[in-house]
Amino acid sequence: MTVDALAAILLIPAVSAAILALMPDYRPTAAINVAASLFTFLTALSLFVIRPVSGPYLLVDDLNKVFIVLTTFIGFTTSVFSASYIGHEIAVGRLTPAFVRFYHAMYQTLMFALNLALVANNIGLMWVAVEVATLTTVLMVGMYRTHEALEAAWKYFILGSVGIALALFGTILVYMAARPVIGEGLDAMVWTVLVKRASAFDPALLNVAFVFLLLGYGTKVGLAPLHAWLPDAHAEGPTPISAVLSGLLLNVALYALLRFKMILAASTATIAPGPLMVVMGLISVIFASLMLYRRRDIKRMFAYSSIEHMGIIVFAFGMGGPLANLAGLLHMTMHSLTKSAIFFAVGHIAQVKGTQKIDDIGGLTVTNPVLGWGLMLGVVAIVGLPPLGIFMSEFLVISSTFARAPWLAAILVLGILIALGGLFMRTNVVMFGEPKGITKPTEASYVPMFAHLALVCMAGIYLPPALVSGFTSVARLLG
Amino acid sequence: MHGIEFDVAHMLAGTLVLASFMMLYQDRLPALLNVYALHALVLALSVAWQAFIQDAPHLYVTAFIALTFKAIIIPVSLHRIIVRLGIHREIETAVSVGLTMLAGIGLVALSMVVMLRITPGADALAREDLAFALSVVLLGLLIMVTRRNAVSQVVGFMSLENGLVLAATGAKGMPLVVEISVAFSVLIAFIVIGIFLFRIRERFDSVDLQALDRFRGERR
Amino acid sequence: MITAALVCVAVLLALAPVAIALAAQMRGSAIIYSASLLACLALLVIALFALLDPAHPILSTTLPVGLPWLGAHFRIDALAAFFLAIVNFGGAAASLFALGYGRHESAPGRVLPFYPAYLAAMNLVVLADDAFTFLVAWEFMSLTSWALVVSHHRESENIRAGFVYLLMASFGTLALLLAFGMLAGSGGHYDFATIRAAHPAAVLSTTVLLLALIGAGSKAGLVPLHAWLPLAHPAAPSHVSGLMSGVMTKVAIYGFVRIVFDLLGPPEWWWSMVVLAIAAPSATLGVLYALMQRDIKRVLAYSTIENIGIIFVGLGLALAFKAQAMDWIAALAFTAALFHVLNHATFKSLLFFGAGCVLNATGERDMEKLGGLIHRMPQTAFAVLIGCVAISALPPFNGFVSEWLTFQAILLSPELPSWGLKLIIPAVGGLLALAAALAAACFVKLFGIVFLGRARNAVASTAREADGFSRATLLGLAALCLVAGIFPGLFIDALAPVAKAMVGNSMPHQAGLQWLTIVPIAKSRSSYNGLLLFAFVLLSGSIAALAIHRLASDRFRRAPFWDCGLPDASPAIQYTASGFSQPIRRVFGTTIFAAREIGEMPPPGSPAPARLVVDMHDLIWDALYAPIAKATGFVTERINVLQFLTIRRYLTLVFVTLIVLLVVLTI
Amino acid sequence: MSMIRDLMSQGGDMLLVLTLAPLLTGFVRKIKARLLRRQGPPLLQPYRDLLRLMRKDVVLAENASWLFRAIPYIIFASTWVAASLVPTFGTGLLFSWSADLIVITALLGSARFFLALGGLDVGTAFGGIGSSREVMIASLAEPAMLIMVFAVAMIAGSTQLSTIAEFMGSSAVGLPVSLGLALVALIIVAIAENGRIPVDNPGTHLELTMVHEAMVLEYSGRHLALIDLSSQLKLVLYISMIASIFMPWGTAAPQAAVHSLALGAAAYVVKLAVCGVALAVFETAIAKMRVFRIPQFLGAALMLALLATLLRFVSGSL
Repeated sequence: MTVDALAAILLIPAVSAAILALMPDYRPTAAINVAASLFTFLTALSLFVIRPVSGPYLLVDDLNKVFIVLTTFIGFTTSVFSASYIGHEIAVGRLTPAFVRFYHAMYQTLMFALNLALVANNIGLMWVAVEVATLTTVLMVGMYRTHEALEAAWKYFILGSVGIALALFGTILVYMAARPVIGEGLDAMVWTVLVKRASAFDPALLNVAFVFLLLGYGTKVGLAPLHAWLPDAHAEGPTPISAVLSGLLLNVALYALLRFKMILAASTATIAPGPLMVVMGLISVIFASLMLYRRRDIKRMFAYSSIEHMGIIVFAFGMGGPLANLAGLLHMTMHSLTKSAIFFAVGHIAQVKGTQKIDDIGGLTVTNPVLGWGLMLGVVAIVGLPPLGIFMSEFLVISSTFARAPWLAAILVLGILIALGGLFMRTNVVMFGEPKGITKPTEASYVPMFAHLALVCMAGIYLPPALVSGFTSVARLLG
Repeated sequence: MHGIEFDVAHMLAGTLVLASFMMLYQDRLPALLNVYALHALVLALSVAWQAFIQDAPHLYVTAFIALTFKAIIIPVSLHRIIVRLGIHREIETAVSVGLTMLAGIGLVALSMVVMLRITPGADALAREDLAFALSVVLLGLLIMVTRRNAVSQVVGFMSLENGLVLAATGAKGMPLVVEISVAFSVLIAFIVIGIFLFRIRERFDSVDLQALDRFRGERR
Repeated sequence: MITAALVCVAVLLALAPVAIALAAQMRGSAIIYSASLLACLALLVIALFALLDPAHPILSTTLPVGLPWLGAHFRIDALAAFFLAIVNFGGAAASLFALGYGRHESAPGRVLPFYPAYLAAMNLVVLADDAFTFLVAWEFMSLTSWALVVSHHRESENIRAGFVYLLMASFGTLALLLAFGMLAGSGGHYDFATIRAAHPAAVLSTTVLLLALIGAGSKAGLVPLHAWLPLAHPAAPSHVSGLMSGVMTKVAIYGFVRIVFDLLGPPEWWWSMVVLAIAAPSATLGVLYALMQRDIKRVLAYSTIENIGIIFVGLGLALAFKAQAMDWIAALAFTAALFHVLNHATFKSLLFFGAGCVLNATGERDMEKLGGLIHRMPQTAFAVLIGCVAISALPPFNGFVSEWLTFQAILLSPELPSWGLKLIIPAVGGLLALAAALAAACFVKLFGIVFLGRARNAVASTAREADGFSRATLLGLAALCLVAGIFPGLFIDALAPVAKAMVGNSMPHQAGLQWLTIVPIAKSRSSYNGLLLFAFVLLSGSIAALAIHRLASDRFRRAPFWDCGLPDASPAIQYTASGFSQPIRRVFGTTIFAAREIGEMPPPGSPAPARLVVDMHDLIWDALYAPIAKATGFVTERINVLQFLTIRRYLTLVFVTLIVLLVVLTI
Repeated sequence: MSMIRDLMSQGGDMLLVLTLAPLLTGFVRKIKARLLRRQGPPLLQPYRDLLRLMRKDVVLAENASWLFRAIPYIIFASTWVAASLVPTFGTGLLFSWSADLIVITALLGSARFFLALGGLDVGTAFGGIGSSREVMIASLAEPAMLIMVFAVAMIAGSTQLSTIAEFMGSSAVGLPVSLGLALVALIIVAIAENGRIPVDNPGTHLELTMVHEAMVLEYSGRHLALIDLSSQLKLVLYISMIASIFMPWGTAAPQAAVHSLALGAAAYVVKLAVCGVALAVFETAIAKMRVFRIPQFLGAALMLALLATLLRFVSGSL
């Protein structure tokens, strides 16, 4: 029974992907997509009740339990959103039925890959999963077939592939480090085993390995200066994919990084992870925040804000310590909820106003109050204003690091402030003033967006103890 | 274990690095492709040799894939593509070759230092293999960076990936090697198809910003 | 009882969603404002109980929200009670005023939901007893007020004001966050009790002091962090402006007092020098800025900066004396500061509400288009007049008493041993005196130009008196100005427990003294009796009036005004606001605002009018804020290139990063 | 018993200043005229003027507001109260503790506040000129006055005027430098506040540099009488302030016997006369300033007072 829950999380998307791919008719695909995502989510929920035993290939522990549920949940809400979104796209003829079928199949494949990456206990398997996820997202980003879309997809593809290659090299190195201790064969790639024995590994080799892993998976995470693919991929692809990219893919890549960091943390002699992550995190925060000011495309702007937040999270994990790690985990959760909500809103806006250009959108709170204030709330959340969740995590990061490393914390604060300025400067144009341009009616469903925002709002005020206890135990492991 | 198998493995790996250098040196596409075929061939040999000395039969599969897919199918199809795209006669105005070679040497030195300094524990064969693999990877990246042409960038990437396979096979008893090499072949196939479908030549990679802006979601 | 307080706050919070629903209805604003009025009154009663009952236990409670392992701590001690009273007094006044004023709101949907939330946030700041809750409430306060500032979003300058405001507010909050991070250490013990118990090291506590000064000061509007204030306060609807100026700045002061006097432990002697060196110039500069303005609400906003300066002078003196363990003088200075907090809350709300009435009646904020309103709206004029007298620190009103107490504290400061203070405090006294005199000039100008003289345009001549609620609020506040002025003893005694808790001693008990005189230290030294003074003035004035009307004549007749025999009917001959302050601008402006007057004379014989152009610079803005904006623009432009590189260049970035990391690792 | 006497002395004091005020003005005018070799108006002319004005009708501008009519009484009342709080012939008056030096300054401040408003009420050009210049002068004179008060208060250890006077009378004073500086500052402030030459010229009209007269231009009849009376009171106030601080000789102590009170009164009259003569001489000797020289004049006072205070701060003895 227990294994079934775990298997189901992988099987449901895989099977439904196959079904969707083979479907003759495109109309029911959206519904099937939603249903499949819902079932995956429900099975994932069952993990809270009964924990399956983890084998050499799959595992469930405190760390990924939460992320599985989060991923499947956002997968579900996004599928709901994408149903209405894609419906509109067909209506205006931007997508042909064939593409719609293909899109939904890809969507489920992506879900499968993400879940696999999360539950994989074998670092090789994890790598494969991330690669598959990359490929599917590449295909989806390029789906509109416009020059911009193709260019974005191609850039994403090349940079992603290089990243994958580097990550694989890192994985091999980890295996090399583990082999003398654990011996040849499968065990030397099983994460649980690795963590147990990590203290005996050759620290120097692990350091080099981590450099490659940081660069490899960091490319997926979108850390500057490896970020180049991220803004365009977000801006040019279908909005549900932007939501999934920011909300899930970045998280999964970061999750992979965390797994390896835990190995390094377990072995005392290693130095690499902390400083490296802190530096890259700070660079990303400052860089991304500064990039916000000149953005003209609303989706690209929020893509940069994702880079900034990934920077904050990586900084938190780099600083380490129970509080900072907890904050990092919290921030991952909050960010993926908020950012996907924001992309939902942006998707609707782009459909209502028929453009993504910030300067062509204006007075949204007048023309579409619900949508406008929804996005406003999302922006307020993402810049880290209370009483929403991200404020809590940022509070924890900053306050827990300032006493230890004042200057680093100060730089982080500066970055957060710059980002706030940039985001508000641009969103003011969208939200307020005289309405601009045309306003098409839309039959969008605001449920997913407000569901996410409600969760974020609640988390800012009250965190369920279960979540916290899980996170704190993980935070301790993260060192 | 300084025996014949070590020397052969060493020799093959060294040849791979040498092939990478040759690729670095080539500035005409057809020649580049030929050298890449050679590169893949050497890889296949070394993988096979590893399979032999580690008596790990599944590695023969990897070797076979490398031989057929990389040494034959890919180069041939790429030849077709460049002929169709009409860029087979182009001389690439890359960064000057001399400079690139110097950089390459530097990279090899770096990888040697990195690997040999940090892996005193691992057995000699693995160390050598890793060192060579790393230099092949870095050289592959260097090729990608110094070439303007999408096709030659792809070639660079494939050589990089050869380096990875070398490392993977060198790592004694590493599981999933076959799967990984398969996965990579799929990846490369995608890339090649991508080039073929979207007629991607240097247009996305032109330094001419006018041309670039046409394909940019966001104007300056 | 604290539960009751929290319930009231919860009610306020709950009103926000209700307001979203009600905003469309006609009676929506009435319902919301009356509900928030009731909640504020209830909280006010609770606060007064907690403050006035001498044998009152310190209430505290913890709710299972916020940080899971910490919970949200709430506590009402004397300090919190006092500021709770201030907040809800102001809140109640604003709500009452808004019952009338809010009816004229053009976009109620953008004001109603945020108004109760804003009140709730300010209450929570005061109630909070752990760093997290405090900061959440603090920033939530900024957020809601921001929403209110941009409520009239069609004027682009309001949006700009809101942007600057939110940026500065978050800057302040982050500074406070760092301060608390420093206090709590990396252990995550954020509750105030633990922080209070742990005494930080000297260098550390100095950092905290500076951060607190930056954080609270930027919210309160200390120069040079004041830039947002004159933009944001006027932009909001007038009852909110009153709250922001009269109450929110006080909440900021609460934050400063809580951190520096309560959490930080014993002060160093030179901290006070930092505070005084910022506070005194703020007072003088603030009122000088105010004198140069033409916009009523902007004048009031700048004068807020002045009063905040005065309050911080009091706090600085209190710090100095506390550091030297002269706690009885410290109590005097501290009480003066808190008393001024109350007074400023009173008359600044009054004046902003008055400005709101004028705005409603005429739709005009520019003084130079107003005039003669005393005929059209006599009661408003009367109330505003009292506000002006009070804020100009003239007896027998409340503003004078607090400044008088501050002066008394200054006069005692030769007792301080440290030479730096000996040198700086006389200058502070001088600046304070200057500020007081300039404030009088400023408010003569405000009242004289807006309410006296002749109407300068049509709307001003057809204005109508404000509605009943507004007038009731204005007159009530005016009455309070007088009461606090003539019975200061009662208020000082009410402040005693606060001073006792913060500086370890309190001013001598005043209520018992004959004729309700107040005696800060000793009767031989100084004493003041507002009641008697008021009675005297009233008496002699009426005696004179009576005598003259009886014995001499009480006849009068109306005639055109004389004006030295050159009467010109056009209202254009009257002095304008800028003309009125021109002499003072000549005296101070040339240095402080780099003000220049350029007279443009037409060539002889041409009928063109001569023009006088005055150009002034806000030097602080030019020196501090403009460069930052410029730098940001420059850097973003430069860095923006990275969005437009080619794939090869991006690969190069990755490649270089890899090489660098490997090299770093090997060496 | 003593209560009644205190009340009497307080009331007597109030009446005394009220009655002496016009006389002093007349006296100064007379002296000035004599110095100019003119006959000059009789000593009692100011009384006659006041009575005449009282009897005349008030001519109000059409758009004069209720405030305009209330202002003269406010000004008169606050000035009178302020004047009666300054010890004249005896210290320790009944209500002297109800207000100290700072309060007296502030009372005069409120009088000025309303006077300036009065200048603005009708909305004429001259009124505007007057009040705008008045507030400019005040914005410098008031701080100077206050800082002077600081200096004196620190010497005497009190801001209570009667206490200061007693202290000055005692031998404990010595001869501090800062006291001298304070005196000069006070004199400058007094000149400015009373609108005497060189700051303002009470004698003239229709002069573009006038300040006080420009403000009261629209006033007539009893209103004007009250304003004139209060400015005369102000002169008495300042002179008696200077007297009580800097020449406290002969002032009767609190609870003093009747004869010493009489002595004090005599001494007081003498002091007034001396100061009046000095003022007259000074005014005839000096020329009127341009308006924008006044800030420098008052700035000097401000600096002197500040210097005095600083000296007190730095060393208790100087």
